[in-house]
Amino acid sequence: MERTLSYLDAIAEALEQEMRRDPSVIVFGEDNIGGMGCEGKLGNAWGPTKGLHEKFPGRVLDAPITESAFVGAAVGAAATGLRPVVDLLFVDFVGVCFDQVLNQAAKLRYMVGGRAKVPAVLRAMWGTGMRRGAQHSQSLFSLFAHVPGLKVVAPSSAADAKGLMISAIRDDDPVMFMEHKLLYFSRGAVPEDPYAIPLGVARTEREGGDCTIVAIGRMVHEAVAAANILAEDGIECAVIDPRTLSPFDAETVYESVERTGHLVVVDESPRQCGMASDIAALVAENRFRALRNHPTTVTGPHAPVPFSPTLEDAYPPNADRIVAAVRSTVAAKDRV
Amino acid sequence: MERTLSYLDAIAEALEQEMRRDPSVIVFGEDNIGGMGCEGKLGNAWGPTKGLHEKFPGRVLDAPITESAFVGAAVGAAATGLRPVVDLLFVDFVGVCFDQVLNQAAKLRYMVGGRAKVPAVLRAMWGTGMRRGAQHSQSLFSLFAHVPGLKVVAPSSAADAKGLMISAIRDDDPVMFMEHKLLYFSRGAVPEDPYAIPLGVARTEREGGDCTIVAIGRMVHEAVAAANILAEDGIECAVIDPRTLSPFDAETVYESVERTGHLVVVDESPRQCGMASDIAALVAENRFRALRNHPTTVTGPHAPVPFSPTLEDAYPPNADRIVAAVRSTVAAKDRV
Amino acid sequence: MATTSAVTQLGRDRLLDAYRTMRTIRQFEERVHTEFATGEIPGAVHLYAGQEAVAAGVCAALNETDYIASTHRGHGHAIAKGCDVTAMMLEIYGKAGGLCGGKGGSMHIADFDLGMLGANGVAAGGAPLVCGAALSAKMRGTDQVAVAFVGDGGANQGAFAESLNLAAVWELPCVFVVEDNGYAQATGTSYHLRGLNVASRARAYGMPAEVVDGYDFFDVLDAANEAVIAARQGGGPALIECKAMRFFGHMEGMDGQAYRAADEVDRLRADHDCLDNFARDVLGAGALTADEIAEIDGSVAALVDEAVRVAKAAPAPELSELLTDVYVSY
Amino acid sequence: MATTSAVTQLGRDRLLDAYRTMRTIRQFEERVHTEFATGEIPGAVHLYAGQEAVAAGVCAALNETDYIASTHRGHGHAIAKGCDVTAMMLEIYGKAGGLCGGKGGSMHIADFDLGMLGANGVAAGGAPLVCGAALSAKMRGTDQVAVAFVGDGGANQGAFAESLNLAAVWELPCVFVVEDNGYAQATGTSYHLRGLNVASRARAYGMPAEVVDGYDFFDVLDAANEAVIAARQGGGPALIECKAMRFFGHMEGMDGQAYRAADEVDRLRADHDCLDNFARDVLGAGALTADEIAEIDGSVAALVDEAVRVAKAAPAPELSELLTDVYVSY
Ligand SMILES: Cc1ncc(C[n+]2csc(CCOP(=O)(O)OP(=O)(O)O)c2C)c(N)n1
Ligand SMILES: Cc1ncc(C[n+]2csc(CCOP(=O)(O)OP(=O)(O)O)c2C)c(N)n1
Ligand SMILES: [Mg+2]
Ligand SMILES: [Mg+2]
Repeated sequence: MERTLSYLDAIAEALEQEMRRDPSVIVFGEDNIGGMGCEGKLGNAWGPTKGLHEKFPGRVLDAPITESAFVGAAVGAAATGLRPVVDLLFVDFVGVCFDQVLNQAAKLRYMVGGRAKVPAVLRAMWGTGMRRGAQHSQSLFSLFAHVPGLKVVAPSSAADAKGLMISAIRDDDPVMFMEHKLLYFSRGAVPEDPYAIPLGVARTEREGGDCTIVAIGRMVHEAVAAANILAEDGIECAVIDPRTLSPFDAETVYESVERTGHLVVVDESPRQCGMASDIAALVAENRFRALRNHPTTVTGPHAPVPFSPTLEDAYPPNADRIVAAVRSTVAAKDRV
Repeated sequence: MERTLSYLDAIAEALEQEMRRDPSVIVFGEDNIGGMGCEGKLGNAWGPTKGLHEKFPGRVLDAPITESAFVGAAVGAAATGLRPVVDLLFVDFVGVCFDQVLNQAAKLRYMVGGRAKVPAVLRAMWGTGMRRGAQHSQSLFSLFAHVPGLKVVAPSSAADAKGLMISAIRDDDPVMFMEHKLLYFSRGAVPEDPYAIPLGVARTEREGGDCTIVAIGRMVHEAVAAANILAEDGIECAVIDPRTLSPFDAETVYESVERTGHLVVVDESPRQCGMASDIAALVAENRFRALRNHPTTVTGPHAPVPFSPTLEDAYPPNADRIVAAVRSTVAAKDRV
Repeated sequence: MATTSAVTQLGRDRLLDAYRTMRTIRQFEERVHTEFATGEIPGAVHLYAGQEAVAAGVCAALNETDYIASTHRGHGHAIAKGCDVTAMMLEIYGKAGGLCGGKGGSMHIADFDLGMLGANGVAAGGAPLVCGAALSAKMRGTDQVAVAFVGDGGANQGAFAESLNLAAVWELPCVFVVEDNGYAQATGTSYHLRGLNVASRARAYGMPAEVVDGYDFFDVLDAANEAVIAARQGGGPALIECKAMRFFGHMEGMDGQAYRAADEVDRLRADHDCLDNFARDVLGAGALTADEIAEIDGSVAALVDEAVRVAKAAPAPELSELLTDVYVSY
Repeated sequence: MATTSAVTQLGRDRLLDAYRTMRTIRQFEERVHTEFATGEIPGAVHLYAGQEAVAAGVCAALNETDYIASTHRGHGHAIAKGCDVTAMMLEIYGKAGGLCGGKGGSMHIADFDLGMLGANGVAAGGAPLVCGAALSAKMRGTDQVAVAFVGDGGANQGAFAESLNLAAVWELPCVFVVEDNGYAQATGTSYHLRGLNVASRARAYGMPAEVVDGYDFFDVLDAANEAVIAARQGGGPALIECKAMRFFGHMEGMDGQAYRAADEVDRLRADHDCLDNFARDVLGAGALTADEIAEIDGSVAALVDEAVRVAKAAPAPELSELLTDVYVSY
C-alpha cells in the first residue's frame, strides 16, 4: 500500500532529504528550532522544521523578529554559496520585508548583469480559513507573480508539496513557496524517495471535455468537488492545477480550452490584478477563437479577510459557486 | 489664453490650495522642506513640496529615512483627524514600508468594523525612462490595485494631476497617488481655481470607432501618437485614460468596446498580474460578445528595468508597438 | 514593594479603579482560556494574564482622550483603556455587536472613541501608528499623548526602531512601552535581545528610558506618569521597559510551553502575581479593605460571566458585512 | 595625525597601495563630475570624493575573498575592493563591457569575483545582504568577513537596525561601517540623528562600536583591523562610525547644495582632505617620497583618462540583453 503523508510532513521530508543531499542547504526563521534562549526544552517549532535541528545541528537557525534582516540575509547567503530555505510564517508578513523580496532577491541577478544568482526559497503560509483575520489570511502570490525575477509555487497536495519543494531548493532562482495553511493536515500518497516536480509544469487533476477549470491551492479541491457534482449531470470538467504560478504553464491550459471551449478560473484572492484575472486574460488574448463563451473568474471579493467564521467562510469561492459558473458558461450556445 | 502649468507645478498647486482650504492637511517626507539640521538655507526640496513650508510653517515636515515609521504615522495621523499627504519619493521604496500600506492603511477601517477611516495620500514617483535602474523605475500600481482598501490614482496630464490630487486629499480612504516621473515637466492648461476630478472616472482622450486603446500614465501620450498615425490610414482609435486604477471605471471602457469591437491595453509595467492584463480580462469576461478579436495587451517585458539608456528605451511600449497591435487586431474579420 | 505613602497618596477611588482594572483583565483572560478550551472561541488568542500591572499602570497615567496602540496580546490594554468587556468578548467570539462588528477578532480589538487604536497582528505594528496619533495631537494643538505597546520580540522590528527615531526627531508626545515578558513565541530574550534591555536602544535614539518591575502597579504608574507628563508638556517621547512574564502560553491552543522551566508558571503565579502584590500593598497601607477587594472580585466575576453569556448567545454578523467597511466610498 | 611608527610599520607596499587607491577614487570621482556636466553620463551618480580614506582604510583590512556591500555612493568602495576602473566607467556610461553589462549603472556596480556584492539603490540595502554573506562564510567554515557600508541617513532604516540585531544574535563575522558625511540628501545629521552617534545604537544591540576620523586613513585602518580580525576569529560583529563629509553634492546634476554653509566645501578641501593628510603623514614619516606620490598621481590620471576614453567609445549593450539575466532558467 502507498505511504501517505500530510502536506506539512511532505514539506518536512523534502527539507530533510535536500539538507542531507546538499550541505549548502540551510534553514532559518522565527522558532524554526524553537526554544533558543529559554530554560526549557528546544524543539518547539510546530511547522515543517520541527525536529530538523536535531538531524542537522547548526544548519537550522532561529531568527529574532527581523524579517528584513533575515530575508535579506537569505539573499546574501544565496548569492555567496548557500541555498537558504527561509520561513516567513504568514505570507502577510512579507509586508515588513518586501524590499528584500521586490528589490533585492528579485533583481540582484539582473542588476549585476548575470554575475550572481539567488538560489533561495522563501516559505510562507497563505490563504483564508484559519480565523486569523485580515493580517493573517491573505494569498498575495499575485503580487509575487507580477515581479520579474521571482518564481512562485503553490502546491495543492502533499505529493506536489514535496516534489515542488525539492525543485524549489535545487532551483537557482529565488522561489516564493506558498503553503496553504488549511492544507497542512490534508494527507496524500507521497513517495519516500526524493523526487523533483519541475517548476512551471501544471498538473491536470481531472480530464474533461466540456469545461476547463483552472484552480489554485485549496481551490483545486473545491474545483474537483464541483466537477464531481457536474459530472452527475453529464458535464465533464477538466481541472488544472498550475502548481507554479510564475513561470505559468499556459500551454496546458490552452490545450484544454481548445478541447472544451469554456474556461472558469478559481482563486480565493481578490480578482483585481490577481492570478485568476491574469489567466483569463492569457486565454482570451491567445486562444480567443477557441472560446465559445467568455472566460469566467470565480474569486474572493475585493475586501480584506474578515475574522468572524461566518463571514470568513463566505469569502473564498466554493464548489457551489464553481458549479454555478460552469453551468452558466457551458449553457451558452456556440458563438453566433 | 489658458494658463499652462507643468505636471509637477499642478500637483504643487493642488497641495497648496488644499492646505489653505483645510488646516488638517499636512505634508511630510524626506526633504519635503530640505535643509533641516544644516548650516545653509532651507527649501532644498525639488519636487511639488518645494517652498510649501514657507507658506505653511509647521505643516510641512522633513522625515528621516524611516518610511515604515512615517508612512505608518500617516495612517495613525489620518485615523486621528489629519489628512496627511506623504511623499515616498520613488514608488520602489514602498518595499521598505509595505506593511504600512498593505496591512495597516488598507485594512484598518475594515478590521475595526468601520469605526475608523484613513484619509491619507501617499505620493510616489513611478515609471521608466529616468535612467535610474531596476530599483528606481518600477510602476507597481498593479500591486496596489490588488489590495482591497487602497485607491490608486495615476494621472497622465497636468490638469488631471491637479484635479485628482485635490480629490485624493479630500477622499476619506487611503490613496496611492502615482506621479509619472517623466511627466513632471510636461505642460498643459490647468485652471487656477481648485477643482476636483472624481476618483474612478476615466477620461476619453480621443474618440474613435475602430479600436479602443486603454493606456496608463505616460503611455496615454504614446497611445495618442499611435492613434494619430493610424488616423492617417483611416483607422480611428478611441484612447481612454482610466486616471484611477482602483476603483476602475470599466463602464467607459465597455461602452467604447461595444462600439469598436477591438481592445488594445497599454501599460509599461510587466503583464503578469498587471493592470493591462486585468483590463483585458474584465472586457473579455464582461463584453465578450462585443469583441470582434482577442483583446491585446502591450506591456513592458517580464524583466526588471535596465539602466543602460539603450536597453531602458526598449522596455516600455511605444507608439510603433501600439500601432502594430491595433493594425493586427482590426485586420481580423468579424468572428466566423 | 510600594511604600505606604506611595499607595495612600493615590487616593481610594484610583486604587479601587486600578484593582478593578487588573482583576477584570485577569478574570477576562482566565475565562477566555477556559472557554477557548471548549473550542467555541475561534482564531488566535494571546492572553495577557500576568502582565496586568503594565496595562493598568500605564493607562492609569492617561486621560480618556489619550491614545494607545496595542499588540496581538491586546485584551489587557483594551480593558485598561476602558473598552466594554462584553463588546470585547463578542468580538473575540466573532459575533454581531462586537467592538469591531466581529470583523477584527482578538488581534484587532479597537475602540477609537476611547483612543484605543487597536490591537495589531503585525509585531510592533502599533509604534508607527502611535507616532501618527502623537503627530496629530501636536498638529491639532491638543495635549493628548499617545502610547505604543510592544513586546520584547516586536522591539526587534525595524519599524519599531524607526519609530523611536521619528518620535525623537519630531519630538512627538508619545511613550513607547516595551513589555518584556521573556519570550517571543518560544524564543527567549537572552537569545533574541542577547539579554540586553531595549531601554538602551531608546537612549541611543535620544530619548529617556526606564526599566521597571512589570509586576508592580505602582512602579509602572510612577514611570508612566513621568513619561506621560513630560510628553504632554512638550518634552518629547520616552520609553518604559516593563518586565513581567505571561502566565499562559504564547497563544491559546497550540503552545505546550516546553521551552519554559517546568515550574516556571507556578512560581510566577505564587511569587509574581501583580494582583497579589497590589493587594498586599494596599491592605498593608490600610488604603483599601479586604471586603472592598472581595466586592470587586465578585462584581468582576459577574461582569465576565455576563459577557461570556451574551457572547455565546449572540448571532453572527450579517453576511452583508463581508463587503462593508472596505472603503468609506468606492 | 598618525604617528611615524604607525605609518612606517605598515610598510612601503601597503602605503603605496593605500595612496593609489585613494588617489584613484578621487581622480575617478573628479572626472565623473566633469564628464557628467557634459551630459554624456546617464542617470543618478553619487560621488564619493572626500570620503576616500574610509573605503581605502576599511578595504585595506580585508582580503580579496572577503565581502563588502555598498551603498548608492559606491564608486569608492568598488575601487577600494579592487574593481576594474575601466569596467566601472563603462558601467556608469551604461555601455557593453561594463561590470554589470550596463544593466546596473552607478547604483548597482558589483563584482562578485572580488567579493563586491554591489552598490545598492535602497538605503541600507547592503546590511541584510552582508548578514547573509557573513552567515555563508560561517556556515562554509571559511574565515571570510563581510563588511556593510551605510550612510548616516541609511542608518535610520529599520533594515539596518534589524541587521545589527541579527548579526549580534547570530554572532556573524561582519562589520558595519557607518559613513557619517553629515547629510542625508539635504537633511543634516543634527536633525535626523539628533546629533547623536550611530555607534551607541550598535552597542545597545550588543556589539562593540568605535567612532573614527574618516579623513584619516590610519585611524580608519586601525579600527577596521581590530573589528575585522575579531570577526575573523569568531568574535562576532562590530560597528565603525567614520566621520567624513562629501566634497560634491548629494547627486550629480541636481543638488545646488544651498543647505551647506557657503564656504563649507572650500574648507573641507583645504583642511580635511584625506589625501593631503595621508601625504603629510607618509612624507613626514619619510615612508614615501614626493616622487613616488607624484608617480602615482600621474599613472592614476592616465588610468582614468583611458577609462573615460574607452567608455565613451564603447558600444551600447545588445538589445537582446534586455531580456537576459532575469532568471537562471524560466
Ligand atoms: C512582523 C511579524 N513577524 C512575525 C509575527 C508572528 N508573531 C506573532 S506574535 C510573535 C511573538 C511576539 O513576541 P513579543 O513581541 O515579545 O510579544 P509577546 O507575544 O511576548 O507578547 C510573533 C513572532 C508577527 N505577528 N509579525
Ligand atoms: C529606503 C530609501 N529611502 C529613500 C531613498 C532615497 N535616497 C537616496 S540617497 C538618500 C540619502 C542617503 O543618505 P546617507 O545614507 O547619509 O548616504 P549619503 O548619500 O550621505 O552617502 C536618500 C534619502 C533610498 N534610496 N532608499
Ligand atoms: Mg514577549
Ligand atoms: Mg550621509
